[in-house]
Amino acid sequence: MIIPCPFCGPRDLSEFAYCGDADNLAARPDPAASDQSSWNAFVYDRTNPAGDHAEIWQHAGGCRRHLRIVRNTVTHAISDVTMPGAKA
Amino acid sequence: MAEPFVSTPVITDAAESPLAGHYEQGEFGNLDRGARVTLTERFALAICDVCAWPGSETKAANAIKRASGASVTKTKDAIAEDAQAFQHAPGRWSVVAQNPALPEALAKAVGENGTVVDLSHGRTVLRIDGRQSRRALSKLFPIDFRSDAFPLEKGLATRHHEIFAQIQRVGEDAFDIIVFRSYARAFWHALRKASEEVGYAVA
Amino acid sequence: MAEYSALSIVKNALTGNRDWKPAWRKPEPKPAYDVIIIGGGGHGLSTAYYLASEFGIRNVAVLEKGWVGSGNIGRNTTIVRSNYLLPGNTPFYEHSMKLWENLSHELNYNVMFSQRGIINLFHTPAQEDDHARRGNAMILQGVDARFVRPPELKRRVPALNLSGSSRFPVLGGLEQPRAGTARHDAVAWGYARGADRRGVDIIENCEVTGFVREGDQVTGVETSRGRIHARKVAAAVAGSTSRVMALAGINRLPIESHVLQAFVTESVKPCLDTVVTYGGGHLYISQSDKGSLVFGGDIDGYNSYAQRGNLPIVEDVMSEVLELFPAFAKLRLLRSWGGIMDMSMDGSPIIAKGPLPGLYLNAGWCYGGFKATPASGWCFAHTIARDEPHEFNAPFTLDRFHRGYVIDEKGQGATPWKH
Amino acid sequence: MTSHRCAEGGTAIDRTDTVGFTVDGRQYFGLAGDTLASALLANGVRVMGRSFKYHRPRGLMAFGVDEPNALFTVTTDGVREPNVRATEIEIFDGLAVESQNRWPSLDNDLMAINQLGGKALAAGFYYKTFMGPVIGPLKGTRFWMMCEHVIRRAAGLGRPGTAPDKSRYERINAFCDVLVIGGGLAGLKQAHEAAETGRHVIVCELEPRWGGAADGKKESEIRQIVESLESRPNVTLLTRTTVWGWYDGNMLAATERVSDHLKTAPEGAPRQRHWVIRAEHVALATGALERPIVFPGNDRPGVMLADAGRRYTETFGVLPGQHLAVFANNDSAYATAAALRHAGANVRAIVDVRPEIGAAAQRLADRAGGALKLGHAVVGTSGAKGLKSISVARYNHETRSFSGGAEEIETDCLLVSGGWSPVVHLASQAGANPVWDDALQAFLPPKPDAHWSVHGAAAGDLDFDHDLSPAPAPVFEIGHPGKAFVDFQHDVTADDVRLAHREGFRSVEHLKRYTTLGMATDQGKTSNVPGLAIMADALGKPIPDVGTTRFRPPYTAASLGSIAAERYGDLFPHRLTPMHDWHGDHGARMYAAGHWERPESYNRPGETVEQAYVREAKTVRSGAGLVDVSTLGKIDIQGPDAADFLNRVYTNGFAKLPVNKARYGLMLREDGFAMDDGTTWRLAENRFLITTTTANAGKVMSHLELCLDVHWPDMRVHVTSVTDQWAGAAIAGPKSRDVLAACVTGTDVGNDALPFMGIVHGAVSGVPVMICRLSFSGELAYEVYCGAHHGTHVWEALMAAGEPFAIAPYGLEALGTLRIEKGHVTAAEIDGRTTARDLHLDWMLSSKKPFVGSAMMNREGLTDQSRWTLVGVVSRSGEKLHGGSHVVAGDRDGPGPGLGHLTAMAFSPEINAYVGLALVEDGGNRIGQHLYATDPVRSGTHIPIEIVSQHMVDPKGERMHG
Ligand SMILES: Cc1cc2nc3c(=O)[nH]c(=O)nc-3n(C[C@H](O)[C@H](O)[C@H](O)COP(=O)(O)OP(=O)(O)OC[C@H]3O[C@@H](n4cnc5c(N)ncnc54)[C@H](O)[C@@H]3O)c2cc1C
Ligand SMILES: NC(=O)c1ccc[n+]([C@@H]2O[C@H](COP(=O)([O-])OP(=O)(O)OC[C@H]3O[C@@H](n4cnc5c(N)ncnc54)[C@H](O)[C@@H]3O)[C@@H](O)[C@H]2O)c1
Ligand SMILES: Cc1cc2nc3c(=O)[nH]c(=O)nc-3n(C[C@H](O)[C@H](O)[C@H](O)COP(=O)(O)O)c2cc1C
Ligand SMILES: [Zn+2]
Repeated sequence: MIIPCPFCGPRDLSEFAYCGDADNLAARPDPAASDQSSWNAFVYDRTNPAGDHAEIWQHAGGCRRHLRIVRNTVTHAISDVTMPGAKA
Repeated sequence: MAEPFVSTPVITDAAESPLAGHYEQGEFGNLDRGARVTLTERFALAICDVCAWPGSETKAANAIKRASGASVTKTKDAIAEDAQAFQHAPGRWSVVAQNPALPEALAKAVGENGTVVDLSHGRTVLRIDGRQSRRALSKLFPIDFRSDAFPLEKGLATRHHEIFAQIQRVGEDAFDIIVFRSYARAFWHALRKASEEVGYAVA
Repeated sequence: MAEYSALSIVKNALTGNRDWKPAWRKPEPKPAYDVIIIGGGGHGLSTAYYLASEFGIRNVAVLEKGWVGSGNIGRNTTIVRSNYLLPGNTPFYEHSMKLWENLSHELNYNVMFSQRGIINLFHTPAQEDDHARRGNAMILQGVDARFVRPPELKRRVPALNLSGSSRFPVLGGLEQPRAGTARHDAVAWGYARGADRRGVDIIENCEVTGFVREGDQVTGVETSRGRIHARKVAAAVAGSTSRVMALAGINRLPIESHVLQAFVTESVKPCLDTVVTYGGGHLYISQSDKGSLVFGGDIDGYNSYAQRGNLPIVEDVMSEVLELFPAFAKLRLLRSWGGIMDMSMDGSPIIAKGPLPGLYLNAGWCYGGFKATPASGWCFAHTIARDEPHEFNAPFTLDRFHRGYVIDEKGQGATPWKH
Repeated sequence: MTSHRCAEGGTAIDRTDTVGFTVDGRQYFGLAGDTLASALLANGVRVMGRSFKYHRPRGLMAFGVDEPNALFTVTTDGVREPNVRATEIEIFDGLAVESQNRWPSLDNDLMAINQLGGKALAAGFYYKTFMGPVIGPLKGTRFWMMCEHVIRRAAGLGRPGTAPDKSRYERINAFCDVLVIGGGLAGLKQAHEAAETGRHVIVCELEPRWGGAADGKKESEIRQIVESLESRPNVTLLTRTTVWGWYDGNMLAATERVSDHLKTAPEGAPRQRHWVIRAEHVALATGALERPIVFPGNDRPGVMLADAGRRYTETFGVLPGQHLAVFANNDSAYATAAALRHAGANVRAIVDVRPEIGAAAQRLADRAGGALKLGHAVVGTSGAKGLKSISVARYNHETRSFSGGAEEIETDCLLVSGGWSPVVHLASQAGANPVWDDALQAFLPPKPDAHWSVHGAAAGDLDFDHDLSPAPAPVFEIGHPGKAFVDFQHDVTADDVRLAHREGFRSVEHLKRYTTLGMATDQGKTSNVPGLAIMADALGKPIPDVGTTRFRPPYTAASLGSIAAERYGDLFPHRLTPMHDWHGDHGARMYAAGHWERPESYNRPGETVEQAYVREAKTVRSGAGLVDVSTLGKIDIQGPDAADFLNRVYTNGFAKLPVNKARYGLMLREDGFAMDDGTTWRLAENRFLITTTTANAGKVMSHLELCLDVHWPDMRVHVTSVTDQWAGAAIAGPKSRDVLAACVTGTDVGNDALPFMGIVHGAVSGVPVMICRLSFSGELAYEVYCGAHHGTHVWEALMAAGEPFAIAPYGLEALGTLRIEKGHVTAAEIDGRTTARDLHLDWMLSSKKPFVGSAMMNREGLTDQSRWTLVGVVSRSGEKLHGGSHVVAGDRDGPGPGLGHLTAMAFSPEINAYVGLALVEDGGNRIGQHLYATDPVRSGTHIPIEIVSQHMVDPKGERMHG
């Protein structure tokens, strides 16, 4: 697999570390206010779709930034890559 | 005075290269067509990581230019006579210079626009030069070394054997490879082995 | 249907093998069953078998979307062991081991369970302690375990690199002598035949596409071959768990699907008589009766339903094989493939009633469910028949994650790709 | 033995250069350029292998990678490489090969007795037997395992060795605009076209030569294209390079056989090179493979694929036989017949199942001479170890009926052509199914997209010369009584396929697994299509409804060595601390800790490890010791939000930590379990240095980066790994302050200037250092950090300053002893399953702020009273404790259930006993209990222990605060 890092350009899979479901990570509950069930869901429950899946990968052997990648879990085709937190 | 941890200049008398005892000069490998690459350790340089706050990237690039002489911009890497700089992550540059005062100069120049970390002791710079340098490097890194993809002055971050490394193209056929100090000796052996096919000189 | 035996083989050979019958029937689905099992993999088939043989429930259908054994049961590295660390796991896997030991007889099908032992190598004093800890846990729970030291390793695994020149020199290994390998396809076929002989309908090319519900209660399934009703519906679809449960409106589960690759070399004469695992990385290797080295390593490490992997893992795994066996460098990789693992959040399985009334779930096997096949089916059948778990599968609940009773052999937390 | 070499011809051979080689020790001669196959053929050798199951004698069937029979073991420098196809071994002087799967010799193989098993050994018989008795000594798995022992020895092909392979392998990465796979005419033309546009092209051809299957007349055209390609800087040409895997994103794997064909490899060159190629576009020009027809007796040596016969003649000047017959269902074999006649062979007959043929074929038949038997089929063969004659009968392929008697035709070589199968393997590896073409009776590649294209024969473009038609008659099997083989290597017969059908194994995938059809070293290159055609026939379904089995990498088997490349052997990814050489020079035994190498203990002559660490630990408790802590993970954290950030990731508070002070911190995972611990040093208002355990450095760094990138992108914090920047030496012991006082300049190190957890900056021997007073050992202790290049300099200065105080270096073992005595935790206790409370670190859980893990750490499973918590243990018998022992209540005979386990142990010089740390069920309430530490799996010890507080030495911390 080759992942097009928005900063580094297309790079080998071997440079990247998987960090899990992006939509789930984005839904980290408010630590102070939140109820237990949303925390439970955040930590343990996944949608795990067959098809397009938004996920976070760290370009650990590159710019070390975390990327939000939309990748098809059936074909492995990548349709979108963005860099969360990157200011335009 | 600069913050104490900003700078620990390399004091040559007290310093020891990680390749000490493993840096044998001469020519090696398949010398049928001579030594077609030259390997060098560039020891005791000042090496810094500069990281701009979002929105201050241009200012940080200018600061690097002022402090080191390497005229980087927000998008372009640079090599100057005795300094070189490249962006290896968004808003994040590696700056390498002969000048031991580089960390402090950078800290001053960058100011509130970002942060500076001195890595002079933490990194080892190895240079490979020669017509066959791309071939040797291709054995070590999954990186496209063709000129369109990797023009002169460009630098990038990658890894070798799961261990972080940076590469900058510093000449037509020359590349600087920056590796962790702790990994330098193992990498040096790998680099030499990769160069045997084309014959190499250790300068 | 005829018993299999040496005699029946000779008799049939004399008639040109013309009288053999299908190993299992190819029935049309009936409109309704007492129990429908979704998934004709090892666990689905063994569940059906034990429902019929142990719990007297014979009006059962196994629905398989492709052909029997097309899933992970047909693509694993065939290692059977019960060398677990944590108390929640050991009784279950040991129960499985006991069922394995008599399985060929029980099924009248040679599943070729070969108790050639598994040796988990260790390479540092800290790892040695970890292995001792696991071995001691096994012995205290009545499971066989012993330490093997380099002189014995040299004798038993002559190709192993014991020179001390490797990155992580071998200090020794923890052996479970009763562990071993089994012929994976035969396990699926044997259970299929066994279940079929007890009246279970095994229906291939029948994909479940939806659930029939009355309120919350699940009362049947929609399939590519029409609607089928059932009093109870049990899912044992391994890597497809999330997809199938989503059809029942369960959209989030403590499971991710990941691809695991496996590899075989060309056949060669015997050169590895036991199963060996590497402690300096992640590798398990044995030699099939046919002569191929069969091995695997880590999962590829990202969600996937593709049944095929990527190159970096191939390279990693080969380098680990050679780290242990530098003599195998000239052996050749014949084939590589992938399977979809249902990786759970703690690396341990789920065999439970629910999550809806009338629905039962068997999942979360990660890359270790082949060895569990007998006990998984047995416990799942128990849970379906009695509507409560057996004590062996009592820890494998679905709510253990939220409650914090995780069974985390690797101590990795909720990062399924690291289990 | 007569030579079968023609008087002239042979594009690959050098007739002036004779090469000697041995097979099973017997000397043969061939010509430079020969393959083992062509050389043996020229020597008149017919039996070149034995089949897997029945050990039937087998001859050469194919020309290239599709060869199923002629497999040999090549031995180089004592290292064996089994199962190499004779068609791929290029001979050189001194080559030594061995035949396989036979005993005592290839010609006389006693194992051929298996054939007597006949129908009893049909597909899958072993599932039905060998189960053994249900009771008695052979119950369970015993009987099977006895049988298995014998079966395993009979199975397998070549014998591997145990000597480590010393060959060199390497990996190389490549990038190109167009990768052309296959250097036949189609591939070469494609490469040329792409190269003309200036694109960077790589061409891979698995054979040693360019040109593929093109016949001799195309020689000059091929040479011209190759020369033109060679002259271009934008083209890379690779022969002996097999592209075997096509992975996501047009990433391809190939193996270049760099020096297999040479007597000795050039300096610096590997045996094989693993290419990883990323291509913008892949042009597939892999050609087509001819397939055989299944008929009784089809496996007799001398039965060969027709085009192989032509290629042996044209390429190597070797005739596959003197008196040939051809058996075909299509036109292509007619050209072969004519070509062989031209080369001097006598063509006895052309047998074709088709009742009539076109004019072009007819012309070639006339040229070939011999009887043209249209509407006929070969129904049998004879000859002991090589073909002597064939039986031919009149055959109607539409009704599949035979008529008339069989006619015997004497022939020593039958060339068979059952049509062509385009090589669709690579294109289908990603899972796209090939598409059946009724006219060509073949599977064609799936539909290409912008990233790849397919050309020439691989695309079904079988534009044979002479206006021949590419369409064969749909005949795969001649259904006449007799053993007719489908998969030659695995001895799968047409009857086996039908048996599988009868027993319900009807899916092609079931067929494959039940009969092992297509699972041999050739992966069914010649057998898959005939096999599935026979199954389709049994099912009464068209072939496309039956489909093919799945194609998988590698296309042809690739050596494990090449794929691992340089990543095993002597190139370890070691990480070494700055003082590494010093440790080695001073007797340290090194310990592999992940990538790092660390000193375990500094053994003096005659000392055991235990004696060394006990001495070292005593030195620390009584005087001063020095330990290398450079491997600790170190992370620089800067920015206006740094303190707030640390507050969020650590369980305890950092906002109020004064500058030049350090604090011990604990991190949890999101699920509430403990993740890592370390100290955090505040260097400036907005700047911290945190340390992590060696093992978790990368994990913590990534965790912090994830938090900043994904969870809190607005925080102004930068994190940078500085692990390598700083050499760290921890000096510990009551004399440690005196040692520092003796060598540190520029700062006071007294209790007031440098209190517990204080930080100062100074110099040692002219080199700047930063010193933090903290203690892992429980003694008065300091960590001295300096620039890594100065590490040895400072270390030596500290040792020199310590000499009057009898300072000694200490290693991990002593460090472990000290921390155990003190009850400090490490990765053995923070093992991913423990909570802060389990480790008595709940005092660090701030209740004033949320932090990572705070929302999850109070769930019932994490606070359950029965959880295992940290305690100390002391051996009551004086016996040595063992890490990994379990804690039990009962004696040896009735230990009872495990109550926990020892995470660490050491001999404590302070307590003068073996002590340990343990995680024990409800540990807090067991202090003072007398239990046992049992280690049945290893030492067999069962040692009485007392459970004590984990703080075994100086529980109040007076020493380190002193
Ligand atoms: C490469 C690899 C190596 C492994 N190695 C080992 C090992 O050495 N030891 C070990 O113990 N375990 C191992 N495992 C794990 C083990 O194979 C699995 O855990 C186990 O087989 C899973 O259970 P199963 O057999 O029921 O799954 P499967 O065989 O996958 O069965 C699930 C079935 O459900 C069917 N299905 C899915 N969706 C539907 C639907 N909608 N309708 C109808 N049917 C459906 C699928 O087609 C499939 O046949 C390995 C797995 C892999 C992939
Ligand atoms: N009987 C005949 O006369 C006959 C038979 C077949 C083809 N042909 C002729 O050959 C021409 C076909 O040319 P073509 O170029 O399509 O096919 P080709 O068979 O000539 O060339 C394909 C080449 O690809 C190579 N190859 C296959 N897989 C490979 C891999 N994975 N990696 C590297 N190399 C690989 C093969 O070794 C072969 O050399 C047609 O014009 C046809 O007329 C003639
Ligand atoms: C234990 C085991 C041994 C195998 N041995 C062989 C073998 O000798 N030859 C072969 O071609 N494939 C072998 N395979 C691989 C199968 O051909 C097949 O690739 C695998 O079962 C996955 O199926 P798939 O490739 O059709 O998806 C083996 C598989 C397993 C699980
Ligand atoms: Zn990047």
